[in-house]
Amino acid sequence: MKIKYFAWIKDITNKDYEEINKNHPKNIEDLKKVLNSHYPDLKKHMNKNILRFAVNMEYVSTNKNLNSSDEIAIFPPVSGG
Amino acid sequence: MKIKYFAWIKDITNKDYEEINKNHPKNIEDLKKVLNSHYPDLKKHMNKNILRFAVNMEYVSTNKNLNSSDEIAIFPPVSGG
Amino acid sequence: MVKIQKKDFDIEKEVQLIKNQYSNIGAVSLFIGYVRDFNNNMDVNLLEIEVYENMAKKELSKIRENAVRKWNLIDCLIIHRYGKLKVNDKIVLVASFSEHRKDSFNSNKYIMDYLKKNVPFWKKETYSKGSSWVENNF
Amino acid sequence: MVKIQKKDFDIEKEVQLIKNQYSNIGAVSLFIGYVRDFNNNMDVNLLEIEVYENMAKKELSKIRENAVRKWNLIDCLIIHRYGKLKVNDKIVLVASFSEHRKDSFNSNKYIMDYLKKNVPFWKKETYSKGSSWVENNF
Repeated sequence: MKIKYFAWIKDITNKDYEEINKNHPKNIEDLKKVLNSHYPDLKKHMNKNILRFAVNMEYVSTNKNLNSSDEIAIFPPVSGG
Repeated sequence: MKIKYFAWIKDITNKDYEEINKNHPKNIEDLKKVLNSHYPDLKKHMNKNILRFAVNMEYVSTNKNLNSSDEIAIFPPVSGG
Repeated sequence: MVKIQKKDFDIEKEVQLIKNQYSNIGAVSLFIGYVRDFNNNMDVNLLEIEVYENMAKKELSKIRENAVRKWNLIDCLIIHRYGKLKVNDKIVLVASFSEHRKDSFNSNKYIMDYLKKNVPFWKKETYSKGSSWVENNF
Repeated sequence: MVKIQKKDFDIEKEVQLIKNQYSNIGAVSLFIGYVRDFNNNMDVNLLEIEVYENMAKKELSKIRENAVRKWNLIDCLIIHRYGKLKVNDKIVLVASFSEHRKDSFNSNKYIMDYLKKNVPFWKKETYSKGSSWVENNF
């Protein structure tokens, strides 16, 4: 499972992406817990519900189940255009 | 007084413009009568109320009084853009 | 600026001429009208545009100033061609320059709507057989 | 077509590339976004745009197809730049090609609104002192 970070999320995780290959989170809520525990500075943003999640480049807003081959992305509100 | 014709009005009057220097029409309604009498083919369009009048390059919709120095224009609905 | 001209124009150059003057422009909305090959189910070969030039300039300047004031535009450019045009030729450009996109969008639509109804230009289309003066549809 | 690129683009050339393919295009609406010198009351020196490229391409293609279907567009082009940009640089181009202007106008606005909310690009502004990630205002 590949997890990608963008914009100021990257400033918190200090990496663009990481791979979790064993005991990967089973769904989005699981993933949030794992991230909150690895990156305590992320927790306050996670709680404010402003972060966006994408699985295989599609937005997810429900607690979607995750597979080992998934590419997950976590990012702040977009600001293009 | 200068009277300008545009688009298919010109096809009816057979001229771009003309000058009326003596006994010029006193107002727009007068002018319409003069034109109807000079150009009988114009009458049916005049009666349908589709023509537009401008005096000194400003649209007029009321029976404005006319002066000898005025530039009057008569034209069909515009179709630019 | 308002330009009534026979010759073609380059969109990039016209926009840059104005954009270069203001670093606070964040949004530019453009409309470009072209001569289409078909109109009223007729195969168009040639389009002739007639203009009452002094009045067109006056009307376009008025609507430009109204739009600039109403949407607080940084600048606004209107170009309208006249004379003989071919299929695919540009006819008109309206460019609205503002800080944010909402103002450029809304002013652009407003100007085109007004232009189509009130600015004294007339189109005459020539087909394989005959020709006719165009009536604008809204 | 959807293009995500570092390099600048020429508006005239991009429009002509598509316009040349279709003689039934009568109306082209364009939106171009630029880097402004001031934002959030701060003097911007540099703008860095980050992109999640594959997802951005997917999202832009999706919105492009929706717009083409919804307004029966003849074609539609979206270009978005990323990387380091300076004040006055172009950021984004949306071009809607249709027979009549109503469709090009409405689709253009729709695409920009969606893009600003959903397509994964992020802006980071550098000022004379420090820098910050931008939040879009609507």
